[in-house]
Formats: sequence, C-alpha cells, structure tokens
Amino acid sequence: MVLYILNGLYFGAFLFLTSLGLTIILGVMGILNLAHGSLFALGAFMAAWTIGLLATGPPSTALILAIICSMALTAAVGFLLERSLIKPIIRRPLEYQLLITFGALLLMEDVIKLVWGGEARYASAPFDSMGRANLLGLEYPWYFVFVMALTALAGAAVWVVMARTRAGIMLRAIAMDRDMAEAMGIPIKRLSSLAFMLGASMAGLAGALMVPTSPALLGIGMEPLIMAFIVVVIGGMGSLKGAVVGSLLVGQARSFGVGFLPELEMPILFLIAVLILIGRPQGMFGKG
Amino acid sequence: MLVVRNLVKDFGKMRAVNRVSFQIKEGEVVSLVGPNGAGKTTLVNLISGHIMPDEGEIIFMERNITRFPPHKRIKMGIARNFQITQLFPELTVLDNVRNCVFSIRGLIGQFFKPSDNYEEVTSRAREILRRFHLDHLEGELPANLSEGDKKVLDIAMAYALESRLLLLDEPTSGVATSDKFKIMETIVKAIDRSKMAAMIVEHDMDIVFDYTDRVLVLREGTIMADGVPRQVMEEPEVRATLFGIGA
Amino acid sequence: MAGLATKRKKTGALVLLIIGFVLLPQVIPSYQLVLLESGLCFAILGLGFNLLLRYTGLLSFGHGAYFAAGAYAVGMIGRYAPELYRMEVLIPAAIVFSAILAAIFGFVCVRHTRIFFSILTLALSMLVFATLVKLYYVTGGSDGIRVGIPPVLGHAFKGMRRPQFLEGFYYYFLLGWVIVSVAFMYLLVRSPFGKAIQAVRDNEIRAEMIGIRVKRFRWWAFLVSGAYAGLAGGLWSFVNGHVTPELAHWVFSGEVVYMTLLGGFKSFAGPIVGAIVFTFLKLYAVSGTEYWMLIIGITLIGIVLLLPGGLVGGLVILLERAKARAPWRS
Amino acid sequence: MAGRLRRREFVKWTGAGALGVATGATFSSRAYGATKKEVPKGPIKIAAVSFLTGAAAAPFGIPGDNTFKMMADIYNQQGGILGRKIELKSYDEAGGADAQVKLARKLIMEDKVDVILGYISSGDCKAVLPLSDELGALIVAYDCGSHELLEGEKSPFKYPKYTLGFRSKAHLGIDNIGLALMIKKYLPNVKKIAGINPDYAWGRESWRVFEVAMKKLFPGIEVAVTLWPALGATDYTAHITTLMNSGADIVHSSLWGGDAVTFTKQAIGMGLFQKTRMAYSRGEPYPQELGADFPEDQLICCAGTHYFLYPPHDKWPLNKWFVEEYHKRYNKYPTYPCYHAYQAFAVYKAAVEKAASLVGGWPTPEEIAAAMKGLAIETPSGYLHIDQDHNGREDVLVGFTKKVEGYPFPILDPKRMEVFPAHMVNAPAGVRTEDWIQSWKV
Repeated sequence: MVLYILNGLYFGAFLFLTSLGLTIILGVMGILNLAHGSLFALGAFMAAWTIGLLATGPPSTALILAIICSMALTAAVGFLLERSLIKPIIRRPLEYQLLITFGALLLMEDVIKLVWGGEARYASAPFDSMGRANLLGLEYPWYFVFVMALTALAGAAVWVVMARTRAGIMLRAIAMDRDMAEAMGIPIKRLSSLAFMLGASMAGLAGALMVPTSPALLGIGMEPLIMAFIVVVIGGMGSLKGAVVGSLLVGQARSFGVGFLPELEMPILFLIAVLILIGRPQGMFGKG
Repeated sequence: MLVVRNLVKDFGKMRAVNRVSFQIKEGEVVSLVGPNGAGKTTLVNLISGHIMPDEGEIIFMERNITRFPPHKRIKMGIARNFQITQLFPELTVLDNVRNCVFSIRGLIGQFFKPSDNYEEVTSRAREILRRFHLDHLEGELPANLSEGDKKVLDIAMAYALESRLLLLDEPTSGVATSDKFKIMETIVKAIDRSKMAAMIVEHDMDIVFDYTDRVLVLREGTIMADGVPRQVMEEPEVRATLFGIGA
Repeated sequence: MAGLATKRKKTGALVLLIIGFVLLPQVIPSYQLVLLESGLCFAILGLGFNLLLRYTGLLSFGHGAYFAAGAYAVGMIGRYAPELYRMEVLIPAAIVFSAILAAIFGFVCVRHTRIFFSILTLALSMLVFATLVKLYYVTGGSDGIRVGIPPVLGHAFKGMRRPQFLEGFYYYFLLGWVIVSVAFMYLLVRSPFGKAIQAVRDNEIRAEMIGIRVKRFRWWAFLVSGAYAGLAGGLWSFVNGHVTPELAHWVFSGEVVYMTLLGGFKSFAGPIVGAIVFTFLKLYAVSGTEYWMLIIGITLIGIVLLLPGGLVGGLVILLERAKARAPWRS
Repeated sequence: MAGRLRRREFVKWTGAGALGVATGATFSSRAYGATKKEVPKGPIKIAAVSFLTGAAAAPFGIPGDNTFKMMADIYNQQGGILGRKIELKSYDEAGGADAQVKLARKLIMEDKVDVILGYISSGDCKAVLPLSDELGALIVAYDCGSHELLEGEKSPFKYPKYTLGFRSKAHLGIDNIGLALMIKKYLPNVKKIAGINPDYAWGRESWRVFEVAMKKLFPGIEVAVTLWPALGATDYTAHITTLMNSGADIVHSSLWGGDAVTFTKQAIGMGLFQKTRMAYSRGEPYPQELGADFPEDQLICCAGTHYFLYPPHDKWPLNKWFVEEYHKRYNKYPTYPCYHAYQAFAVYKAAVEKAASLVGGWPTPEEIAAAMKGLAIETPSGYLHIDQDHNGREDVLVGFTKKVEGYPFPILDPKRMEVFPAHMVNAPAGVRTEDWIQSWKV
C-alpha cells in the first residue's frame, strides 16, 4: 500500500514539474502550449547526452550537470519560442494560438531528431549507481526519493518566486487581468518571456530527471504533455495550487489504477478530467 | 398588460432592485428615470428575462412569466434594445433585422432554404428598415454605420420582434441632440397605441415630457414617484434626486 | 443584372469543376487518385469542422473523435455484424453513430465557449482515444480494425482489388457524397438557421434577446458538424482500408484545424482546398524526407504568421490586386 | 487504354452489371508491368521496412536492417537474383499501423517494388499483410509474431489466408509454448503466474498463448494479475509494485525493445528479481543490451533457435559464418532480428529461383508465392520450412541467464539450454494454436 502511494508521489513529481510550466503559461498568457511536451523531450535528450559525455566521471556529478544543462537549454529555447512565435499571435484568435504551438511541436520533434538522431538514448548510470534506500522497512530506490525531494524543492522555489518576489506578484497580476496589468504599466513583454522560461525549464528538469530511468526517445514528450494537460484541467488553469493538488491526485489515481484496475489505467484519468470539466470548466482552483 | 410585484434583485450584498411594483397598460408610453445606478437597466433586464429576480413576480398578459426564459417572453411580445448597442457585427444590416423577423415568425430553425428565398420575411424586414430610414444601408455591415444609425438599427431589431411591450434602454443616449427627436419621432410613430406599450429609460427630460404619458422615478432600487411627467417633476424630492437641487 | 451575370459565371465555373473531377481518373495515376480520395474525405470533415469554427465561433480541438466514430462504425459492423456489412447500411450507420456521439458530447460542450470549449472537446476526444486503445478485445486496440470492400446494393465486387474499386465505382460514389455535402452545407450556412448561429457567434447576448435559444442552436451546429465528420470517417475508412484509434487522438484533430486554416477558414471553400492540399503535402513530405514534421511545422507557422487568410484568402487578395491593376475587366 | 477500360467498367457498374475479370488482368498489367517469360534488365526493387527510429530501433530495427543490407551486398557480389541486381531501400516502420498502411500502399502502387520484406510490430503486420492480396503485391513479414496474423477465426480454417502474403518465421506460439514447456521441465512446482505485456496484438496474444499452455500443463494454476502497459511507457513503478505484491512465482513478459530495457532497469532498481522470476518470451537481445546488470537465472526465449552460440558453430558452419560476417561488419553479435532478416531475404531469393526454374524467365508475384509455399531452406539457425499456411516453422530455444567468463553480459547457461523441435511448439496448418494446445494429452 505504502509503495503504491510512493509510486503515486514519484509519478506525481513528474506530473507536477511538467504541468507547472503548462499552467503558468496558460495562466499568464492564456495560451495552451502544445509544444510543452517537446520541451520535456528536449530536456530528456540534453540530459542523456550530457550524462553520456560524462560517463567516465562519477554518475552523481554527471546527473547534476545534466540537470543544469537541460534546464538552461530548455529555458533558452522557451525564450526563443516565446519571442519568435508566441508574441506575434498573443492577440490573435484562439485557433491561431493553438495551431502555432502545434507547429512548434512538430518543428521541435524533428530538430531533436536532427541533433541527436532517431535512436533511443540510455543514460541510466545515476539510477543504477544509487541503489535502494530502506525507508520504514520498505526497500525503495534512492533515485526515486531524490526525484521527489528535488521536485519538492523546485516547487517551493517557484512558490517563493510567485508569492514573494515583485516579478511573481506582477505575473499573478497579469494572470488575473492582462489589460488591467498593462494599464498599470507592468512590463508584460518581459514577464511573459520570464514565465515562459520558468515553465520551460521546469519541463526540462522533468525530462532530465526521467532519463536515468527510461531512455530518451523521439515522441517521448507526447505522454507528459497529455498527463500535464489532465493535471491542469483538474487543478485549474493557471493555478499553482491546482498543479500541486492535480498532480498528487492524478499520480495516485494512476498508481492505484494500475494496481487495481489494470484494464483502465489510461481512460480513468480522462474520465476524471472530463467529469471535472463538466462540473467546473475552470478546474478545481481555476477562476471562471 | 404588464404587472410587476415586489421585484427584488441582489448583486452580492448590493440590492439593485428593491421591492419594485408597477403596472403598464395598453397604449401607454412610460418613461423610467433616475440617477445612475438607480437600477433602471437592471429592471429592464429583469422584465426582458436577461436576468432572473430573487423575489417578486412579473405578470404579462395575465400570465406569470417570472421564470420564463427570454425566447418565451419574446414570443409573447416583450422586446428590448440595449443601452450600449448590441448588433451582429459580421452580418449585414438586413440580416440583423431579418434574424429578428425569422425568430418571431418561428422560422429561425429552418435550415434548408437560403434566407433570401423567404420573400415575405425579407420584404417585411425591408419595410421595417424603411420605417426606420435605414433601407439605403441594408447591404452594409454595422461597423460602417454612424453611431445614430447603429442606435436606430438596435431599436429597429427590437421593433422587428413585433412586440406588444417595447423596452427601450436609453434609445437616444450617445446621439447628437439634433437626431434625438428624429429617433423618438420614428419610435413613437412605430408604436401602435391600440395594442402596444413602451417603457423607455431616459435621461433627457425634454423627451420625457414630449413623448411619454407617464414617468416612473427610480432611486436606489425603489420607485419614489409614479405619475404624469409634468406633475411628478414638480415634486422637490424628485428634482433633488434627479438634478441634485432644491429640497 | 451584373449580379446575375456573375452568378451565371459562377455556376459555369462550378459545372466545369465538377466535369473536371469526373474526368480526373482518366488522367492522373491511380495512386494520386487514391490520395485525392483521402483528401476529399477530409474536405467533408473540414466542412463540418468549419461549421463550428467559422459559423458558430467554436474551435473544436477534438473533431477526430467524430471522424473516428464514423470510421469505427464501419469497422465494428464489419467485425460484429458481417451480415449488415453493406454500403447502404454502413454510410448511414457512420452518420448516425457519430451524430449520436456528437449529440452527447455536444450537450456538454456547448455550455462553454472559447478555450474552455476547445479543451473540453480535446479531453473528450482523448477519452474516446484511450477507450479505443484499451478495449483491445472489442476494438482491436491500437492495431485498429481492417475495413473490407462492402457490396453495394447487392453487387459484391468479387475478386476486385482495392485500387480498382477505388478508381472505379468508389471514386464516383465519393464524389457524389462530396457534392451533396458541399451543396447541403452551402444551403445550411445561408439558411435562417445558418444566419442564427452566426448571430450567436457575433453576439450571444443579443442573440438571446431576439429569441434565439443560444445553447440549443450551438448544439444543433455541433450535431451537424459531428455528423459531417462521421460521414467523412465512414467514407475514408474504405479508402484507407484500416482504421486505428489515432483518428481520435488530438494530433489528428490538430491536423483538421491545420487543414482548415491552411485553406482559409473565413471562406466557404477554404476547408475543401486546405484538406486536399494538406493530404498531398503531408504524404509527399512523409515519403520525401524523414524530416517531414519539420516541413509541415514550418508551413504551418508560415501560414499562421504570414497568410492568416489561408490559401483561398491569399488567392482572393491576389485576384483583387489583379483587378485593381486591370480596372476595365471588372 | 486502361483508362478507357476503367470508364467502361464504371459505365458497366452504373448499369449495375457485373465486372469482368478482364479488368483485373488489365489492372495488374497496368500497375505492375509484370513481365512474362523473360528476365527484365532493370534491378529488383526490394523495400525493407524496420524501425529505424524510436525504442525498437536499437535492439530490432537497426540489426534487422543491417542484415538486409549485408545480404543484399553479399547476393549482389554473387550476381544478384537470376542476374538481376538487387536494389534495396530501407524504410522506417515508425508511426503506427495507419502510417504503415499508407507507406506500403505508396511502395506498391507508386514505387512499384517487387517485394516488401519487413515489419517488426505485430500491429503493423496485421495492418499491412492484407494489402498483399488487395494490391496484388508480394509481402513477406520478417519479424512480427502475432499468431493470428495467418490463422482463421476457428479451427479448422481455410489456408492460406492471403495468396501473396507470407511470414518467413514461426509465430509467437513457439516462444510462449516453449517457455511453458521449459517451466514444466525445470520449475515443475510453480503455483502462481502473472503477466506484464504491451497493450496490443503482440502482448495480448503472447499472454493468451502462454496462459492457455500453462493452464494445460499445470491444471489449476493461479493467475495473480495481468498488466497491460501502453507501448513506449516510461514509468513502470506502479506495475512493478503490483507484480511484487502479486506473489507470483513467475512473471511472463513479452515486452520488447526499449520497453523491455526500461522495465527491466526499473525492476532491478526496485528489487523485483529478489521477489520473483521473469520469463521473457523475446528476451534474447536484452542481456547484451543491459550488460552485466542483467540478473541471472531468468528465463529467456530466443524466438526460434536464433542465438549467436546456437546452433553450435562446429556443427552448423552457416551460423559461424553468419555470426562472424555480421560481427566483422557491425562489430556486434547478431541478435534474433538479424536471423529473421536473413530468413526473409533467403526465402524470397530461393522462391524466385525455384519459380523461375519452373516457368522459365522472371516469375509473376503469384508464381513466386506458389514456389514459396512449402519451401524449406537452410538458415544460420538450422532448417526453416514455410508451411502451406504461408507461415514459417522453426524449433525454439529456451534457457536461463548465467554469468560466464569471457562475456560482458549473461549468456544462456549451456547446461540448462533446451531446444524444443518445431512439431512440439507449432500448430499444424489449419488449426488455431489455442485449440491445438487444448487438444494435447498431458
């Protein structure tokens, strides 16, 4: 039982990191970024590549460096995306906004292929080397514990940024009412880029953390995107609290779903999402 | 024809309409006056069914329509315009009006014959446009109309619903004074006194005096006076409320 | 009179176009023809989709679900009721089945607009996708279902290979359906109902205040749109010969949006042009290079940024430029 | 000409008349220019379709594709087939069943290839093989396992299912029956089994055959749980925990490619192998993939007798040659996809030459198919026989992993290696595998 909860938390960690970016961008810019999964993939490939380069050294340092590189890269790419593609269409109708991120998704998939080739990239050294922890009589891989801890840390950091810093408060203001914020002279352009970079780097982190347990593949970003999407829908668009609660909920739902309803592990999540959408289209913590 | 009893509408803590009761008979043209935020538009919204009241009831043609959805009320003959003109920007002037005619004729759901092939409806729509002096603009999009014409079109659409009770929310606001009376003339001409009535939200006292038989004065959601304009306007309390002088 | 003249011109052009399509099989190779048939199916889908986007102002990001519904209606009948596996049963079944699904989903969706509507449609289609994938023993899971050549009015195409079927009878059968769908949609959007949903799109409040029942009309539009998608799916299943859950995946729905904007959703013909162009573009991108996503993605971004009117929109602009340069002609 | 014919055909149809066979002939001649009775000058166009990208590329697609290239090169050095040079083109199997249907249609109708040798995924095979008869082109499935691919709805069924569709190997029956027989022999007191299989044809059918066989061999055996992760899943923790709690003595898995690697790694990390024993129906490549980490004493099946150490090189030089040739070119030992690729290519070559010797000149697809039926050839892993149902028949090799000096990864313990002959693991033509197993007397 405890193991199921742990697995749920572990899976939830990835959900949280990916959905965080999605929800921030949705909240601040009102855009559903379909390319978000590709940022996850980018992080994964970058990390796999770095770890591969540092294969000779100690895995732990390789992992740390990989994480840093992935986050830096995805942040940079996020910045480029925002400036080159999102900014021009921010005032355009919905269909254009959704389509351009769709285009970005297709684009990035192939760019990744161009850079790193089509084959799967394994980089499991950190995971293999860490071994198992003994928590309250249960054997559980240290690496998974590490992932959860780091995620908690990242979540806390983002919360501090959003709640305590000026930038964060202004971001929340934009999320609440873009025009008002603009009228108040908040530098929307710069903050939008910031939000995008923040979200992107979180996706990159998630990708980097996944790589030691599962190879980096083409199209690896599709599942995280859909999962994050479900989380955002459940938690509420643009709500950090929603991202937390949503990912915890979905993580547990999947873990126990696999354990006790193996035939429905996927549909059940969408069912939850749809039911919540019907009742509260803005999600649990979203605003109308 | 219209009976309103103890109507109440709250927005959160703020009570916009407070136990309002009044009547309107066939052939009457009633004006509704009062300072901003007195609840005039809210009252129009309640009667037209745009919003539902918290308490009280609305009886129209001997039927309790308090909970009726808008489309039912419109069928029964309650039509309204909007203070800020509400048009269909991507449809031509003709279609703006024609939609109303289709709606009231119960043809709006027809999906096989192009609108243009409904001669009878189209000619009716044209006739209305003529009546409101918009016939020369029938092919235009609303965006290309002057403010005054937009206003008139908005009213023409309400009229096109062949209503028995016409609710006009500031039909002349934002229109050059010179046009105001032209608009009112057309409206009043359009109202067939034998079976129609109108309730007009208005700020301009001249219009209240010249065109309406009765005036309701609204303040903070309650009716403070009801009667013949000239007499009511004598009451100092009313003058105080409306013009902030005397008393 | 000028109006009448242009009208005559238009009808003339239309007749020529139809004749052209009828003669096409004689000129283009069978493989291109089969591709074109795919494109025509997507054209019907696009028409239905655009009824929501252009005329009702609702962006569905899950239209694949109804396309899949039509395609699977065919597949499932073939699998579980072979005795009913006849064209005259299958096509109506595809339409009805998807219409029912659209009726149910639509009932939920039309209560929302803007991005909420899009996300809800997306989630619902993914629910369909996940279900199709998971119910392996019922739906064949991710393997999908084969679709054979059905008999038509008792005439079985014995020993005929699919390309023959597709180049012969089926092409004209499909063409017939396309013409009917286009004609019906053309009438629909000009009918009182069509004007009404446009009114709803333009100004919900006013629409309600002239007695239009906003949600119900949206629902009807959704229903028709879904039925179109279903018809398209049914017709397409015979062209492809194989249906898979991918049809209900949001990526396919995204491609539908893409096709429509590629052609230009502001114009009636846009989705049709877009669908056909997209089909060829994609297949030749896919078979031409392993980096086809790059090509599709870049074209997509280009269209959105540089040609928001789509191909048809761009064409119109060009024509007007030409007219402007040669005033005596118009 | 064909155009006019088609017009007549159309007119005829609208006249609700029946269609003549003539059109059929004109069609095939139009589409394929299948020449009669003399060997054309141009090269033979062969399309090889395998996963070149994604999780299945490294362990399956690339080795298979390498082998196709290697054999094309070798055959061309020997002067091609009937003197015609072989023009081999590789295509990516990625994109799912639908994408593959589209690709195959293009290869046949537009590029007019002589034969498609391909497909690793059972889903793709099931989608594409029917195109053989639909489009009138020869398709040889080389690696996919679905046993329903060429079996009918119920026994006895009419065969062959497709005139022009073949599979140059045995289906997944041999792996899972082989595993069951192996368990019966070495672990006779198994009480509880569980399964984790990918959620599509391959996984579902693998489990079904294994389950039926186990229930037949171990009456009253208990199935603890069966899990169906999606193809390409990245997180198996929940599945692994479920398996660890299931108390199963043996966990059957047909996971393959990246999925098998990912699952095994996470399973090692979470300590699954301390709790139970895995039985991989297609495990042969993974010890090489995972290296020393791969746990010992796990059941591994080789999808036939395809193993770089079997048949023993002294007894079967062809395997020695194959292993060395492949290792020379690609500096890796051949895995079973390599053997499968060899089989497909060799079967096609042999069939063409046999047909040619019968009809004289270059044979039509139909004639090649007729020659391929009943063909028996030598392959690096022993004898291969293509039966009347167009499906290959092979022996199967099963073993336990063991760490041995001289190899950086566990190999199959030579002392506990079993080869079950074809007749013990393949159903005869016309009988469904499940029904055949049910008919055993135990």
